[in-house]
Amino acid sequence: MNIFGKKKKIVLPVIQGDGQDVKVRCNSCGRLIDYDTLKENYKICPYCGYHFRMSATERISVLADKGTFDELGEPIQSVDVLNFTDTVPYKKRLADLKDTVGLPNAILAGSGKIGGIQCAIGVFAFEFLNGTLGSATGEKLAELIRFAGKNSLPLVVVFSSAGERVQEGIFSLMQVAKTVSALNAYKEKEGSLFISVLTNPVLGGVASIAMAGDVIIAESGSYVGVSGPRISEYVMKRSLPKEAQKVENLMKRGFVDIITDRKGLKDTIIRILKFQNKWGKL
Amino acid sequence: MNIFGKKKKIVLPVIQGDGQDVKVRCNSCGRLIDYDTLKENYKICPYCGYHFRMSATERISVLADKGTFDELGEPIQSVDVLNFTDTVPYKKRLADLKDTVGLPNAILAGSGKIGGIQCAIGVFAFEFLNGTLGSATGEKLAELIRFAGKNSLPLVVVFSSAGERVQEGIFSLMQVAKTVSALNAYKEKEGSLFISVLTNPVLGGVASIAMAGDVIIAESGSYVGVSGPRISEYVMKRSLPKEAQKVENLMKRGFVDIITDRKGLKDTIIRILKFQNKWGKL
Amino acid sequence: MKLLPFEKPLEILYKELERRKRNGEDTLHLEELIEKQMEEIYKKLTPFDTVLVARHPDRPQPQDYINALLTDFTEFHGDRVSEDDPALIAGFGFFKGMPVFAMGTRKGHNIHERLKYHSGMLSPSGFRKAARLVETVSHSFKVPIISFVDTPGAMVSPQSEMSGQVEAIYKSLSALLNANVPVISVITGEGGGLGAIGISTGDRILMLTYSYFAVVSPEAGSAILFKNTEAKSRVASQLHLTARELLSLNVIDGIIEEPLGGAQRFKNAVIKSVGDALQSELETLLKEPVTELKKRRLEKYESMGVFTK
Amino acid sequence: MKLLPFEKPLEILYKELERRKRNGEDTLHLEELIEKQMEEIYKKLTPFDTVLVARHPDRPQPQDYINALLTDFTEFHGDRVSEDDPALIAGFGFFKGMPVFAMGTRKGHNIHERLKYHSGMLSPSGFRKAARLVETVSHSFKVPIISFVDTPGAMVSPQSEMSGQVEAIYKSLSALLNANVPVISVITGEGGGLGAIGISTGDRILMLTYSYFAVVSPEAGSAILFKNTEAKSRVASQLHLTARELLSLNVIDGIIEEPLGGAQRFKNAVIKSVGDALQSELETLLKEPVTELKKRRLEKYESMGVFTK
Ligand SMILES: [Zn+2]
Ligand SMILES: [Zn+2]
Repeated sequence: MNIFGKKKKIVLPVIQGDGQDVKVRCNSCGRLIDYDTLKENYKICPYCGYHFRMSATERISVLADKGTFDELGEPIQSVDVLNFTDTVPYKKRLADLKDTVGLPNAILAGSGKIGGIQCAIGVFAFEFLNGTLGSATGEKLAELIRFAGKNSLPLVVVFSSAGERVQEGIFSLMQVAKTVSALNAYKEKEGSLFISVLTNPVLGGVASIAMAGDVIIAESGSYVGVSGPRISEYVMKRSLPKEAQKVENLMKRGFVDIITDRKGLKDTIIRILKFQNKWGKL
Repeated sequence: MNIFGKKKKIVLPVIQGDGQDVKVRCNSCGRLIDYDTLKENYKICPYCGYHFRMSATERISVLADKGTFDELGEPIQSVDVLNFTDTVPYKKRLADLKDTVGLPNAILAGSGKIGGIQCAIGVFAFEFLNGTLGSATGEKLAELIRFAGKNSLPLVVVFSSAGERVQEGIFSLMQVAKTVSALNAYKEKEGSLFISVLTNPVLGGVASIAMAGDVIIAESGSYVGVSGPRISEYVMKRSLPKEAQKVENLMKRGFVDIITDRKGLKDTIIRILKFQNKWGKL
Repeated sequence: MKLLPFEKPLEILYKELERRKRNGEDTLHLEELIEKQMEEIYKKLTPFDTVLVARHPDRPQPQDYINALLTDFTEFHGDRVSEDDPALIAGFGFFKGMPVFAMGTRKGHNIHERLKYHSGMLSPSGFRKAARLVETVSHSFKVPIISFVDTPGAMVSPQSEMSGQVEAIYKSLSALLNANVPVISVITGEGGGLGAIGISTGDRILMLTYSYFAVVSPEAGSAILFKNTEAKSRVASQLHLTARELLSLNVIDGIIEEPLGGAQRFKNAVIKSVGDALQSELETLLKEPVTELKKRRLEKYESMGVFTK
Repeated sequence: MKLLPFEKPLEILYKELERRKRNGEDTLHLEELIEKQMEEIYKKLTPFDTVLVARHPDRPQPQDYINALLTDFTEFHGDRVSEDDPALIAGFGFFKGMPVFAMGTRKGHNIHERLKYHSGMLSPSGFRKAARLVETVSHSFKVPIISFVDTPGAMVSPQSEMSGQVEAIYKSLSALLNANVPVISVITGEGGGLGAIGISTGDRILMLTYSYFAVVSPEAGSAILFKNTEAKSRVASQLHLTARELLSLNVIDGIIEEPLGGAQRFKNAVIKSVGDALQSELETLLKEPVTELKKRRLEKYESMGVFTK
């Protein structure tokens, strides 16, 4: 389920300082942070530990070994197949995003090394329509999964998504089936390893895909579940306590293997990759 | 866990009437029942529905189509491998059982038809040391499972057991691993179908084996769980409420497919067998 | 029978019909009139009207199809880990003499049943029961799977979130895609989002004329896109959620026609049509080797979606 | 250090040793005496005495072996359906540089820990966590499994019964038998009944000198057979529950020797011995193709038991 209109929370609240200094205000503690400091600190507030959202390219830059990430295949573009208009025509949304975000869809997928180990890597771009699952995004994710299988690579996907993309209607929903089908084929292979990384938030069908992970790692403080607050409120006629979707609670209920803060994430993934014996062998 | 000393509950409380009439008193409602009536009524009290325990041969006679049951292989005898003596030497218990019960161990296993369909059939004999799992019993059950696999037959086992047999120590425990290993091999075969029937009671490792059923049917009012009341009391230092092991509650918790009274049992099994397509084919 | 908002013109006619019947007067002409009027109305249904028909409490629901179309139906219970979800009916029976596995959402025809069955919204234990039984059918029973779907969506509650709703949906969807037997699903009323796809994925998806299948309900879609539910009718149109639209988009495989007036008025006829459609699809599917069937099932789902390079 | 009943003769000597140490007096002779006395005592332990040593709270427990023998140990959590059982520690690490999966019962060295970890008794969620991870290791990670066992038995409570304890034990046992990787288990203290077999079944079962492995605890056995726990010592002897007896019965594959006095007194030495034993067993097991290994594992279990035709 995608939640528009919450742009303030997605885009960093940037405050232009004197001269070339750029400062941002922390969403959680309210203090001003030097933007360069923030970036060097994995976009974690140095005062209170709040995790600012990262763009897909930022994610890749801290996850993949420097200079090793290669994007996969041709770019796949989202299409306004249903001629959908909400407050803005979907066509226009897509055109705008091409200019502002510079991605053809809501996932960045390719091959790269993590701690020296070659992997198939996918990272959801929340900055592209809240990381929602359109046909192009689903196809790219499926392409990545097939690539991982064909090349006997571990599959690492960093999820952040508001769920299905309403503007693509049933085709968005079908991407869940498409990717699960691709995952089934991948998982049938001996030695396949799907490391699923949950960041804030992962919702709807994308959360279902993420739960297919052989290993599930969550960034601390993330929320994962069927639907975001607005839609839950509509369906339940009362609000869903946020606690129910907090990964710390989901870990107690058995659904998450490891929780780590963002700084520890890459090391955790490297360790897990190194725990694996060579593909298909013992 | 076997519970001796409870013979009164196992053996029918038989009251000799005038002449050749034999009457028994119902354990539940206390009324006198004509023994022939009781037998014809699946050993269910005609007044209150109480299910009297059935012997293995009685079970076979109501489960397998008339004249179709063939015992499997050579008889396998229990052995006093640990030179065990509780209130009575185990050797003596075994010798006595041979005379009184007429079975070499606590299971009756063979092939037979149920509703015209050839099956591998096993029935635990509670009258043999409370259906406990000695080496001979475990070996016979494993033999039955292998036989079912080799001959591509559905496997139907009626469980009633107080669990492991303490007098055979670790060998009793190992029978759980043995039979689960045999079941794993059976279950690997496409089209294999293990119908597990829970009767009162099924405890300990035998319950674990029973829970491997592809389909789990329970006779109403049965109790299934880790251990009987005495041992639970010892381990927990307080009594375990019987409700926790009642199959009606276990069904609510998702562990039982179907509950039926004894009269409906054979028909239920026949229906399930007929729901199966020909072995390995579609 | 509860009249839907767009059926209002029928109200006065129905009342007159009742009066005439009470008085033993001739009703033939009036009945014809009603039929004509109804046809006029149903020919012009908007997508949102269709959603309302799909939700009509008197429509046959999955349990009704199962009870009517299968003999010796035997319900199987439980997810083998936590619960038996009453919102999912599942079990075996004989369909035209052939053993099949059937499952479906129980929705309930009255408020009491709706509460008991959560209006057909499955809990994690429901999806896990589906996954478990689909695997057992696929491995042990080797019979076709028929899934009847009528659900507004998956259950959303603190309890369902904490019990792993998203994980359970994955399990069920994955099991259906992996099944080594033919899988046919029929959307008989509502086909809401993840709750629907979690139990409807298969070789054939059939829809009744007045059912819908959508990524979200029109109301939820409106809430997401407009922050209120007032645009529900407009969203319903844009979602392309009707059987006819979805067939033309190649998302579903067939439509089972309901008479103008809807299944709520023609229960037996519609149940029979569903039976006939199932029989015909099954005959086709059973001709093929299962490996071929499964290969094409996966190809179908892996090719879903519209995008450009 | 808590002295066990049969260690009573040492009490006075320990006190004297403490006094001399306080006063800076020579203790060499006394220490030799203590050692001799201890050896005398430990050479004559009854099976029930061994059970008491196995339960000594200061013995190294699975989590201690894992922490000491593995580098970069990373704990994995959860059964993916209901809970993360803290009584089962499970995860990956490097053993002598080689990646392995290790799991073990957390028992606790003090009352606070014991309450938290249920004294090492696994709940259904513990066995399900084991089953899930063993399957993942077997399919995805392809590394050896090392299981450290120290449990009085499986959890018995209304909650554990209602959550399917017997089913969960089956799942875990079945997963270990099916594992396509080498599986070694080490019983470091108590090896109680189903709780132990559910997580110890593998290619090699090793036991420490002062551990036990039995179908039931001596107390429970006595309760079953004599309706009270007074015959526990006699039952302990009859159960053949010591490492030496079980090795001679061919039920286990090796003994890791503890010094006379027990692991509670020689922690580091015993941990080192366990490491050495594991290394040597792993070297042997890794030489064989996994298919061969698994075949022999199953043969081993399928041939267990004593009976006559
Ligand atoms: Zn801050
Ligand atoms: Zn009675």
